[in-house]
Amino acid sequence: MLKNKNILLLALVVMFLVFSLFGCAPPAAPPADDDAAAEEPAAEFKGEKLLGIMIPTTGAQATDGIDMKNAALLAVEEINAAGGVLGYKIITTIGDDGCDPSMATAAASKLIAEEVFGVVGGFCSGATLPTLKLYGDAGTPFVIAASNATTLIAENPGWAFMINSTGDAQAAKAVSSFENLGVETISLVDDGSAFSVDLKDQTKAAWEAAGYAVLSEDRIDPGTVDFSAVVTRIMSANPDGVYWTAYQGPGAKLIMQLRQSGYEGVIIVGDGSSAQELIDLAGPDAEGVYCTAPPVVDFLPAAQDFISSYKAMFPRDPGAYAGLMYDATYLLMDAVERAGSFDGEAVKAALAATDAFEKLTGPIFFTPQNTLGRSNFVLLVAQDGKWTLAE
Amino acid sequence: MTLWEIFLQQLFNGLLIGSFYGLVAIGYSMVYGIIKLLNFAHADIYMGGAFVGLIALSFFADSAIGNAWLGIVLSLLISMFLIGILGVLIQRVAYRPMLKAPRLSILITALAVSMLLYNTVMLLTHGQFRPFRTGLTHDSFFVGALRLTETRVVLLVAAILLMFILHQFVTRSMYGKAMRAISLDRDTCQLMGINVYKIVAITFFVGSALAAAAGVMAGVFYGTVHFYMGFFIGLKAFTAAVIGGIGILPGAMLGGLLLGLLESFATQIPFIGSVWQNVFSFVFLILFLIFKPTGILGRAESERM
Amino acid sequence: MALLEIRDLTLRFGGLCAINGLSLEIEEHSIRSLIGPNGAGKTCVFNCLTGFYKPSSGDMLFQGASLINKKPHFVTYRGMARTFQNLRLFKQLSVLENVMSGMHCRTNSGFFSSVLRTKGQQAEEKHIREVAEECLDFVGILDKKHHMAKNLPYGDQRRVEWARALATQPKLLMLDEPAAGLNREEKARLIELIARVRDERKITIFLIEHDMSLVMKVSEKIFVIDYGTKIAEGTVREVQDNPLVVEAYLGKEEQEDAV
Amino acid sequence: MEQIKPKKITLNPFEKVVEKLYELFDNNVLRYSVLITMTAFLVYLPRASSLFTQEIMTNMFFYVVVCLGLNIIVGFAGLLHLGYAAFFAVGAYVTGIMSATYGINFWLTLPFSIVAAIIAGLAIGAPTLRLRGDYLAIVTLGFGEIIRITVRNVGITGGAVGLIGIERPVFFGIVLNQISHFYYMFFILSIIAIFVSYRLYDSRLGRAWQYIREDEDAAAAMGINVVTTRLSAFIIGSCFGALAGSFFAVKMTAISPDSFMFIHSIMILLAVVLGGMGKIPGVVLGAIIVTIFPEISRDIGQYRLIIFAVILLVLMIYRPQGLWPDRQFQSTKK
Repeated sequence: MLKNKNILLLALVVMFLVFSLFGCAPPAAPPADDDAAAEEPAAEFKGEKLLGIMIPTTGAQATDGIDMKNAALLAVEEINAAGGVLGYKIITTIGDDGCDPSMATAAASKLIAEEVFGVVGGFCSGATLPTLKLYGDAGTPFVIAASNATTLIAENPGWAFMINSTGDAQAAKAVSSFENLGVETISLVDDGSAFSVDLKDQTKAAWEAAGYAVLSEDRIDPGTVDFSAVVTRIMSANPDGVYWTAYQGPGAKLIMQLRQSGYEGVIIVGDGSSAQELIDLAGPDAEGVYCTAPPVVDFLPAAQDFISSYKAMFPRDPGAYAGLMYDATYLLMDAVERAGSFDGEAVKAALAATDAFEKLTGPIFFTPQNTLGRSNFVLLVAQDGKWTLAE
Repeated sequence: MTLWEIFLQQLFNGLLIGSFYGLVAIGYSMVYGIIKLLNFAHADIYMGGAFVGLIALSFFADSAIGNAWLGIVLSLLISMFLIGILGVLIQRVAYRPMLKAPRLSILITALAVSMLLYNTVMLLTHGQFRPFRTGLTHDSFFVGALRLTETRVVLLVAAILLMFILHQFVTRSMYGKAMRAISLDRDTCQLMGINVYKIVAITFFVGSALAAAAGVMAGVFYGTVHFYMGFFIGLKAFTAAVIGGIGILPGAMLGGLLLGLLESFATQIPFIGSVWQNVFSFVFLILFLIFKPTGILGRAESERM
Repeated sequence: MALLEIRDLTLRFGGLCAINGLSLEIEEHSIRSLIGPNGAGKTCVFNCLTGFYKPSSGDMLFQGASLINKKPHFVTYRGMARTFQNLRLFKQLSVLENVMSGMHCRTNSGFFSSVLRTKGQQAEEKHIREVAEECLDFVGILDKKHHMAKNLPYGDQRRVEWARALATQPKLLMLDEPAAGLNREEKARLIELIARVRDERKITIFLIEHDMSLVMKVSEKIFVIDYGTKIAEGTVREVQDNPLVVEAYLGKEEQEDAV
Repeated sequence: MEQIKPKKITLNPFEKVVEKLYELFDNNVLRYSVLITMTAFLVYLPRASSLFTQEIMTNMFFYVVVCLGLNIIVGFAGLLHLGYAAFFAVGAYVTGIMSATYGINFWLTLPFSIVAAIIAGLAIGAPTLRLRGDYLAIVTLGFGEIIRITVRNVGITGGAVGLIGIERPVFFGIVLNQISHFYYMFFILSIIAIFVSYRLYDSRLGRAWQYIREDEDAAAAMGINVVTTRLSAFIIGSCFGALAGSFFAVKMTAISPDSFMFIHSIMILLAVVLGGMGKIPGVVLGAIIVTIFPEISRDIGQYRLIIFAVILLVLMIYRPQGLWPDRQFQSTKK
C-alpha cells in the first residue's frame, strides 16, 4: 500500500512538472510574449533600459490586459526599430496586477525592484489605486493608460499621469448624449465594481444637476443568475433611457432581457462594455444601443496602420484599450526624449509639461492633477453588428 | 405598470428562476440523501451542462434542422446524457475512493473537483461570455396583464415536467426505491443484495442530468453562458434544498420555487432592491438553519443530541 | 439508594432500535450485566443513558438526579463513563493523548492560560499526564504510551479505551461488549480487570455482553432484555433457568437458521 | 470481528528524513541553535535583498499567519471553512474604518477588530456548529460572499472603491512605511502565530479540538462539550484572520472588496491542506509553497488554479495527511 502511495506521489510530482512545462510554453503566443525581451542588444545601442508594464494578464480582466500588453510591446518594438530612446534599447518587464489590489502592490514592488525607469499600464482602477503611492515613493513615472476612476486623482502623489479621461468626463458625455437623444428620465444600473459605481455616481450627480430625474438605481453583481427581477423593476419605473455602467458580459444579458421584456427606450452602456463582444453576445438586441467609449482605435483614422501592424504581430483584434496603451508607451518615450535622460524627476517634469502630444487617440496634455486635459470620450452606436461612431 | 401587473410579472419571474433553482437543488438533495456528501461540484456541473448544450446546439445550427425548438430539445438531451456520464465519472474517480474517508477529506475532494471544472472551462473560454444562439424570436404576448414570451412559457413547463418525471422515477421505479432505501441505511442495503455503488452512480447520473438540463435552459433563457454562471445558483440551490428539507426531493423543488419567488419580490422592496438580492437569500439560509434545520418538509427524526 | 435508576424508559426510533418501558436499578459497587439477543436494544439503553439518544419517555436517575435532556459531555462530567462496541479511539493520536482526553472534564484551563503557559496550567497538565499514565499502568500498557493508537494490536486498543474511560474518574463505568474480538487469554485478563476496577477503584460496573461465559463469571446480577423489554432479572442461575430467556435466545437461533 | 493487526511501518525517503529530523530536534541544544540561525538569517535578509524579495517574503509571512489561523479551524478542529477571507476582511475593515474615517491610532483598533471577529464568528458559528459539518462549509462559503457584497454596498466601508488613506502605524516613534518595516512586522506576527499554535496544539483546548476532529462521539463521551469546543476553535481561528486583516490594511493603506474574494479563501485553505492539516510545520510549508510557487513560475499563471485543483484531488485521494509526513513515534521525553 505504501509503495503504491509512493508511486502516486511520484506521479503527482511528474504531473506538476509537466504542467509547468506546458505552462512555460504559452500556447500560440508570439515570441515577443516573453517577460523581458531576450535578444542581444544590437551593436548601435548604448545599452538597455527597462520599461515596466503593469496590467492584468490573469483573472477576469485578462483579455483587456493582454491587449494592452501587446500594444505596449508593439510600440516598444517600433521604437527600438527606429533607434531606441536616447540611444538606448528599450526592454520590457511585465507586472501582473490581476485586477486585484494585493496582487497589484506585489507587481508594483516587483517592477520597482527591477529598477524600471517608468511604468505604463493600469487597467482596473481598484488595482491601480494602491500602487500610486508605491510609484510615488520610488520616484517612478507612471503613465496610466486605462484606469480612470475619479478616486485615483486624490491618491496620486504626482508621479502618475492619466491619459484616459476620468469618470466625470464620461458622465458628462453620457448626460449630453441622453439629452441629445431626447431622454428626460433614466435608470442607472451598475455591477458593484469600483469603476462602475464611480461612473454611476458621477452620472447621477451630473444628470440631476442638469435638472432631470433618475427613476431607479440597480445593481447586478457579477455572477447573478437572473436579471428578470431587475428588468421588471426597471420596466415598472419606465424610464426614457437606461445607462449600464459596467462590463460587456452582464451588459449583453441586461440588454437582451430588457428588449425581450419589450423595453423600447434608449440604452447606453459605459466604456467597460465598449468591446465588440457586447454586440456579439446580444446579437440583434444590441442594434441601436449606444456606448460612451474611450477612443477605440477602430474609429480613429490615424490608427489604421496600428491595427494592421498589431494584427500582423498578434493573432487577435486590438480591443478597446490598445490604442491608449500604445499612446501611453509613446508618450513616456517622448517625455524621456524631451527630458534628455531616464531620470525619474526629469521624466516626471517632462510628462507634466506635455503639450498636445498626439499619436492615435488625440492630443494629450494634462491638468494640474495630472489628468487628461480634455474629454476623449466618443459616442458609439451598434449598427449592423458593429460599433460605429454616432457623431 | 400598475402594482398588480408588477406583482404578476414578478410572480412569473420568480416561478421561472425558482424552477431552475429547484432542478439544481434536486441534484444536491439526491446526492446528499444517498451518500451524505455536499457535492460542491454540482454547480459546475450545471455550468458544464450549459456549455455542452451550447456546443451541441451549434452543431445542430450548422446542419440546419429547421425548427429551433427541435434543435434545443436535442441538445438538451445530449447535454443531459453527457453531463450525466460526467457526473458518474466524477463519482467514480473522486468520490468513491473517499466514501470511508473522514468527512473533511471528501468535502475537500468535492471542492477540488469543482475548482478543476470551473478553471478548465474558464481557460477554454478565456473567461469570456459566450452567446447562446437559439434562433428563437422573442415576440411577446399578453395573458391578462402578464407579458410572456414563448420561450419563458416553454421553459417553465419543461422544468415542471422534468421535476414530475423525476418524481415518478423516484417513487415508482425499482432504482428509485433502492435509492431511498440506501439513504436510510446503506449497510443494510448492501446486506440485502442491493448493488449500492450502482445505485449511487445512477443517482449521480440523474442529479447531474437535471443540473445539465437547468444549465441548457438557463442558456436558452438568458442568451449567454459563462464559466461563472454556476457559483451563485449553486449557493442558492443549496439554500433551496435546505429550505425544503435536504434529502427530500419534493422539498428541493418546493424550496427552489419558494426561494425564487422570495427573491423576485424582494427586488421590488425598496430597502432590499437588487443591491441586496444575493444577501437576502443567504440570510434565509441562516434563519432556516437556526430555526428549522430540517426544512419545511423534513420530519424531526428521533433527535440525536 | 441505587446509583443508577431507570424508570419506564421508552425510545421510539422509527426503525430497528427501540426500548419499551424498561426499568432497572444498579446499586453502588456492584457489577451488573445487560444481555439480550441481537437487536434487543442493549446499545440503545447505553446511548440513552449517556445522552446520545433522547428517550421518548421515562426517566433516568443518576445519584438521584435526572439525566433526561442532558448532553453526553455532561453525563460524563456527572460520573458515568462508557466504552464503545466498535472501538472509537482517536486513531491519529498517541495512546497517552487518547487517555488524557478523559481528564478534559475534570480540568479547566483555557485559551489564555494555555498560550501563556501559566503556573496553574502547567500544574494541571502535569496532573493530567500523571492520571493518564496511572490509568495506562492500571490496564497494563504504560510502555506503549507513545505509540499512535491505530498502530496498536486490537487487544491493546481495547485496553486504551478502558484506560480512557477510567481517566474520566467515573463512579459508573459502562462497557459495551468489552470482550468482543478478544482471544481467550485476553478475556481472562479482562475478567480480572473488571474485578480489579470494582474492588480497587470502587467503581460500579454496568456491561453489555454477548459472551455468556464472561457474563456468568463476572456479574453478580443480570438483566435480560428482548425487543426493548426486560424479560428477566436476577443472578446467573436464576436467569439461566428462566424459560423466557431460553425462548428469546432459542427463538433467535431459529431466526438465524432461517437467514 | 475483524482482527486488526498492528501495521508494519515502512517509510518513504522523505518521511525517513523528516523522522530523522524529528529525532534530531529532540535535542534541545541543536533545536535552539538551528532556530536562532534561521531567525538571524531572516532578520538579516532585508538588508541583503531587493524590495521585490522583501515583498514576497512579507506576503509569505502574512500567509503563514492566516494559514495557521485557518489551521486551527480546519486542521485542529476538522471544520471546513470556505470563507476565511471574510474574517480577514472583517479585521481589515474595522481597522480601515476606525483609522481612515475616525483617525484612531492603529494599535487601538486591534481589540475592536478581535471583537468584531468574535461577533461574526458567533453569528455564523453558533447556528451551524450544532449541525453537521457540511452546513458550516456552505454557510462560510456564503458568508464570504455576503461580506464582500455588504462592504461593497455600504457607505461606511467606502463601497466598491474601498477605503483609502489608512494611517500608517507608529511604533515607538517610527512611522512604519517601508517594505522592510512590514517585513519585520509580519515576521514577528508569524513567529507569534507559530508560537501560539504550538502552545495551543499541546494544551487541553488544543487536544480537545483534535479529539473532536478524530471522533466526535467519542470526544463527547469523554466529557468534551462538542459545540462550545468547536465554537472556540472557530472563533479563535477567526480572530487570527481578523488580526492579520488589520495588519494587512495598514500595510496596503487601501483596501477594497476585491481583496477578499472567494479565491483568497480557497488559496489559504489550499495551503493548509497541501502541507498537512493540523501539522504546524506542514502548514508553514504549505503557506510557503502557495506564495512562492506563483512567483517563481509566473508563466503558468492561468494554469495555476487547475494545477492546484489536481494536486488537491490527488492529495485527498492518495495522501490525505498532506505533504508533511506524520510523526510515527513521539518523543519519549517529558
